[in-house]
Amino acid sequence: MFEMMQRIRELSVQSLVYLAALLVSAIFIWILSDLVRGGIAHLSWEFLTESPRDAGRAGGIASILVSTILILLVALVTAIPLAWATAVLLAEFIPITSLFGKVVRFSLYVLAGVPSIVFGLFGNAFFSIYLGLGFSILSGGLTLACMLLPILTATAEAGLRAVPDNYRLSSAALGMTRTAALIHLIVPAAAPALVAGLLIGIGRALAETAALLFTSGYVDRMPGSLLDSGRALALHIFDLSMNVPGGDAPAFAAALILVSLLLCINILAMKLAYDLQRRKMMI
Amino acid sequence: SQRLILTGSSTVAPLVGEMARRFESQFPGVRIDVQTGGSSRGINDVRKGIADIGMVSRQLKQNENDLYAFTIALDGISLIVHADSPIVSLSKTQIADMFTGQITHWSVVGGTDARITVVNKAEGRSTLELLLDYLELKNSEIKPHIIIGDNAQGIKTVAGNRNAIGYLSIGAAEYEVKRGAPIRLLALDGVQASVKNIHNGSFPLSRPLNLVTASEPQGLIRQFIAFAQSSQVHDLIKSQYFVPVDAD
Amino acid sequence: MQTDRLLVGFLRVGAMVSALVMLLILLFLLLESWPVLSQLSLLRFVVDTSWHPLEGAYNLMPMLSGTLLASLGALLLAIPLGIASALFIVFFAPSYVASLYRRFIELFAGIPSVVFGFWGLTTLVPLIGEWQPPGASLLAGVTVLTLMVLPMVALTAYTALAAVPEELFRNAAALGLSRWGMVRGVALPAARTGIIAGIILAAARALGETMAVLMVAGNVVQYPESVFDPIRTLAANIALEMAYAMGDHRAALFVSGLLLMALVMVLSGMAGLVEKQSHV
Amino acid sequence: MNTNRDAFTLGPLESGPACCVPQPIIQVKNLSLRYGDKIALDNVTLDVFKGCITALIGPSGCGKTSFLSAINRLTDLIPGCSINGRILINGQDIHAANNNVQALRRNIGMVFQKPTPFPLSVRRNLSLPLNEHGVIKKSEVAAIIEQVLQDVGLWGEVCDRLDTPALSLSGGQQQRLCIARALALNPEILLMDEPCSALDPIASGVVEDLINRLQGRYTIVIVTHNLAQARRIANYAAFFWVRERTGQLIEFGRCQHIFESPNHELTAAFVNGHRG
Amino acid sequence: MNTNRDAFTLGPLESGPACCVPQPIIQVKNLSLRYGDKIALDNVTLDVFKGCITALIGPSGCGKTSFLSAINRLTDLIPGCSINGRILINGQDIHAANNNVQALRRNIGMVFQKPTPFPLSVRRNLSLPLNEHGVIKKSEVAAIIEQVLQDVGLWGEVCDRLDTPALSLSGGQQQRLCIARALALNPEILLMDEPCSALDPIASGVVEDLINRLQGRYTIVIVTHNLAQARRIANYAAFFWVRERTGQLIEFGRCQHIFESPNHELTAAFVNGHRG
Ligand SMILES: Nc1ncnc2c1ncn2[C@@H]1O[C@H](COP(=O)(O)OP(=O)(O)OP(=O)(O)O)[C@@H](O)[C@H]1O
Ligand SMILES: Nc1ncnc2c1ncn2[C@@H]1O[C@H](COP(=O)(O)OP(=O)(O)OP(=O)(O)O)[C@@H](O)[C@H]1O
Ligand SMILES: [Mg+2]
Ligand SMILES: [Mg+2]
Repeated sequence: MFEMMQRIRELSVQSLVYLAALLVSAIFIWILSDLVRGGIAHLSWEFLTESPRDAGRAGGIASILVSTILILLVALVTAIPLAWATAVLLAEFIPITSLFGKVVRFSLYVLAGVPSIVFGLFGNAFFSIYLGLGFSILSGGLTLACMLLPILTATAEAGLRAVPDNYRLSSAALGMTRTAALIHLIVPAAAPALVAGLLIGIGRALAETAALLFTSGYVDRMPGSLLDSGRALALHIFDLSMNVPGGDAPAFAAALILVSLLLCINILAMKLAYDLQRRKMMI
Repeated sequence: SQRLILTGSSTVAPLVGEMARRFESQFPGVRIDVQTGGSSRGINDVRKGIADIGMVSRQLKQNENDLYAFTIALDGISLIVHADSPIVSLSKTQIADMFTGQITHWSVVGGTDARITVVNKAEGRSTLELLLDYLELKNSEIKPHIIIGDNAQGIKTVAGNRNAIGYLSIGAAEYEVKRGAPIRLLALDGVQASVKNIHNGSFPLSRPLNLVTASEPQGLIRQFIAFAQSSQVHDLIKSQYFVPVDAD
Repeated sequence: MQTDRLLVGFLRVGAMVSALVMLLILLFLLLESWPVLSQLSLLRFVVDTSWHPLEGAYNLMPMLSGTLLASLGALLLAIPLGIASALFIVFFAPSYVASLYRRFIELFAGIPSVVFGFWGLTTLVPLIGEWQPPGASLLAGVTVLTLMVLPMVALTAYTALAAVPEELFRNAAALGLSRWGMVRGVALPAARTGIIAGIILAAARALGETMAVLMVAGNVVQYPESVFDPIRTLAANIALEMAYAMGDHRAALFVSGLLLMALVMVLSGMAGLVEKQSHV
Repeated sequence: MNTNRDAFTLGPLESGPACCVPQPIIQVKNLSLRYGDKIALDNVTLDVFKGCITALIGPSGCGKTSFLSAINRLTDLIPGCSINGRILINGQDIHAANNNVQALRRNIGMVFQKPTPFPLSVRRNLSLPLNEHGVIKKSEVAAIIEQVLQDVGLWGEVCDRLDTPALSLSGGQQQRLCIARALALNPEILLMDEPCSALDPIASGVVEDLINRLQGRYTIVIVTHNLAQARRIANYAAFFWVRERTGQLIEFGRCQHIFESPNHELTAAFVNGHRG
Repeated sequence: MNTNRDAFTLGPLESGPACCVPQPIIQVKNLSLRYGDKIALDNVTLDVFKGCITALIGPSGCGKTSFLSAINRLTDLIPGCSINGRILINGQDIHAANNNVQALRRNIGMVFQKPTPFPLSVRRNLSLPLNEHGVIKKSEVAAIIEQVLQDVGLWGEVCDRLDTPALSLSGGQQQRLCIARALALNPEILLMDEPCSALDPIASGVVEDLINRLQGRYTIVIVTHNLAQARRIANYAAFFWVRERTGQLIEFGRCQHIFESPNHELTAAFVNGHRG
């Protein structure tokens, strides 16, 4: 009797879980297939190499891709040194209990939760208007940099902390300075984690729309300098679908490209994580 | 190299963007940035000197006559419904009643017995201001069911909903109808919403598309405005379903 | 020693700048919203007739309720589905299906909100509209938000479950516990903190999500009477009106930004409490 | 399997039979165990006698833990782990098709090196497995909990804080709680994998005493690195060794025999501390 | 500290002095060590004699590792760890203000329980610390590398694959590499924390032989759980015990004395396997 009930319980739980997984997969496959169906016809080599014409209905997304990459570069070049310096300090040099560490960690923790639209507000007020950068790739990139800070710091700190303590102890026991240990042992050992975090950050930046709405602007032309306005890919999709009659097909195609880009990044990150695991197994 | 910055109406921006592209190809070394953000932003930016030229999709108001306006094209606002709707024409009062929630069902105006879905635009848009002017209403009196930001969203919303009524630029609407979108432009007080009727001035809900400047235009600014008003760009205006102004 | 000290000095400066960003954001939000905050009493944001900033009405409450309702709805759907997904990966699926499914979820965690919004706009809204017009509604918003936070809930729950020490499972198995007994009795309690932290993260994401909701939720400022009524969220409000806003209108939008921040900070505080509790 | 609980509470623990009977309860026949390609145990044949304490000794990596896990089929959980040979418990093949793994494991308690109470309250730690095995009545559960906590000598220490988290107990208490958790299911056999080695000397002594007291009532198979401990508590000892990365059973016999006059020179070297 | 490298290569390792001199090189005076509030070691006073092997024995958690770490100030790295008392090396206080930690640690090699080669090539494992201490000339580095690998008996095994990752070596080879790495800096003192316990029996034997051969040339302090091993290799033994969660030094003396006629009954119980 009891065993019977237990079997029934096991079975029903199992079917519920399978059902949920099936449902989730089905919906996501539905979305993906919609994207592919809507966009595949519009995809071509020209779509990648031409700049948009007729508000994006015709032409391609070359200038959009260039702007996107420029925004990304600005963001990374600004965020990486700050984030990794912070992470190294937090993970290697100050005890968990230090007040300074707590303050930095807390402020990054809050920063991580700030909605992207609020970053957009801030970027507009601070970079575009207060610093006078206007609607430009520079303001957009700097706004994104603020957004990436907590992600990059957190992943890097976790990566550094995951480096086995015995590297630190044995290098110290050999009379090496901490700087030397950091440069020769710890950072190389954490490198896959750092890069994986970087890829996550890039993925996040590529997907971002709301923060760029009021900072990097809408201009869909090939940017001539960092002070030009440039439209990011995600924003292009938004604009095509919301503001351009007849923009659906290119929007689908652009979405398809964006998703494929993110997929590549995802696969790369996964491969890194895999290598990391293998390396761990060897230790 | 020289640079011009234009900001303002999202209705005008795509058109001016195309004009700018052609202008640049004729004058190498000139760079023209076109930003959208709405008519009021165009006015604001020009006043603050952030932009050289503002794009405004309506007549200048009383308190704005410190600015210089140059009409480059005409546009009308049409009310639109789904193509399956039996309605072809509405009067000004019927529209006002629908938008204020006094008429809630299509049956009242001769349609099916279904609830009306009123599609309105977000605060600050010039199409909204124009419609409010025409209906003599305040935005707070309108009881919308959906609020949208820009034109295409309005078309999508109405095309996807048999019982919706919305409004948008006639140019955009006609373009979509040609492309096969299931929407219909409603006649207003019996006057058909069409480019022709805007052209001849009989359609009540029409507006000029203006470029505005803070001072008498000089140099490159003047060159560009002249270019935008010249017949060299009529094909662009027509391809966007706006109405060139040179007729008279 | 010398190099060590130099490096630490360098790093400290970096960390200081990182920490200052948060302050800077708060400062500028306050600065920009100051015109309205200093002129109007805070009460105006609660008791005004509605949100018509051009007519001097600044009530944020309908949008606050819209934000909360949409997020709550999304969480209600995403939590069971997300946790079930995580359980599927860790306990129920054969290993290759599990890793496939996990990659799948990871891929979806990275998909931009615009794409979800776009899909919602072209597929979901018309679908709901067929059934209960107008289609753009709280329901559409909740659905799109669910899709967005579900991968997050699933992945954090997965991480928490995977971090449960193997020994606990071996112990449970050695006691002859059934699979569900193991999951409910051991795995879920052991992973509780991680799962809750993930849910809080997801909540913050849902509250702040802008573009997807903007595209599908209808954006009417009102208290919805049913799930088929349209709503406007605080974040969507900013994105919708910011471009056209000037003067007090703009300042009022920054006030909604502040309100959003406050919500997120409350959530962070809650997450902190959860963390503390776990250290018993 | 003895599911009759009355048979269990036959008086205070101390009154159990004093020693063990030389009647096999676990019969391991030609057991080989591999992890993927790696052979962890090669052709082990061994009888474990009812009510006795059998100690498994040998250097690290010789397959002692693997041997224990094979007995209660915990190896099923390890991907890539495969088993050849037969294991009979009370004459019944544990891999027989009609054998219920859950019931098998209920009958074989297991205690691990690291104390691993579940992250639940003390009480819930004990009631969870009971509930899972169909003992649901509140009063019955409470009675069993008190009984087993008494048996492991923990009742006096925790009876007033049954609802505090089990993780707040000290290491030795946690380990005894784990033993109690295994005892609560009223098993015949107890497998212990270095139950004292993660504990400080005093806690370790307490647990050792407890194991001594359990002798006779349960059949105990214990892995220990501490030869002195094996000598102190076990009736039988099995010596494993690793040759060419493969674990093998070198010698099995009465404890005294293994420690004082082993047949095999490797055993002699090991128990005298010359090797390993 | 002896930084003159010539003094180091005074011929093959086997020809070193046969035994140790009873002259203290490390003097530990009233050392107490705490982690936050927890006192891990209480008032330990002990002299380590030059060239001798001193074994630290005692149950788990009695503070043996902590004691070792205090000697080369590795405890500095542990947040919350504080030290009272004095430690003199060659008569000089290691905490003296003018004492350079890096130089101190160069003079005191340390080998850990788990082999901890860096994830670099075999060669780089040895050259990195050398470079860091200013030995940069290629030929000099190469000579030292060959020398120390010879000393630990690894040269024959790895001379043709110096550029393969050190992690691809076997556990015993890794441990010997770690010892070589410590020796490369030409220290006076070697601290070893259970250097054999993570190795299989055969590798363990090889490392033990190596330690034996190092005797006389270096002063060695070794922690081991293996009493037989301590007996085999050590000249002196220090017995630690844990009382009320605090580690204490119970007895220190010549190895034979500690194992055969200890003064303290706890020591007797421990070395005879009755406790711990
Ligand atoms: N899950 C596994 N996958 C692969 N190999 C394993 C696994 N578990 C154990 N092994 C290997 O099998 C051999 C026997 O392991 P086992 O844990 O049974 O040894 P042990 O005698 O218990 O050692 P110890 O005294 O260190 O606990 C070892 O060489 C080990 O590396
Ligand atoms: N970093 C630390 N923080 C807090 N307590 C610690 C720390 N390291 C060790 N301890 C505690 O100090 C005591 C002594 O630890 P230590 O590692 O020195 O013992 P040990 O004799 O080396 O034990 P084992 O034989 O298990 O290695 C132990 O109770 C341990 O829990
Ligand atoms: Mg084991
Ligand atoms: Mg230790």
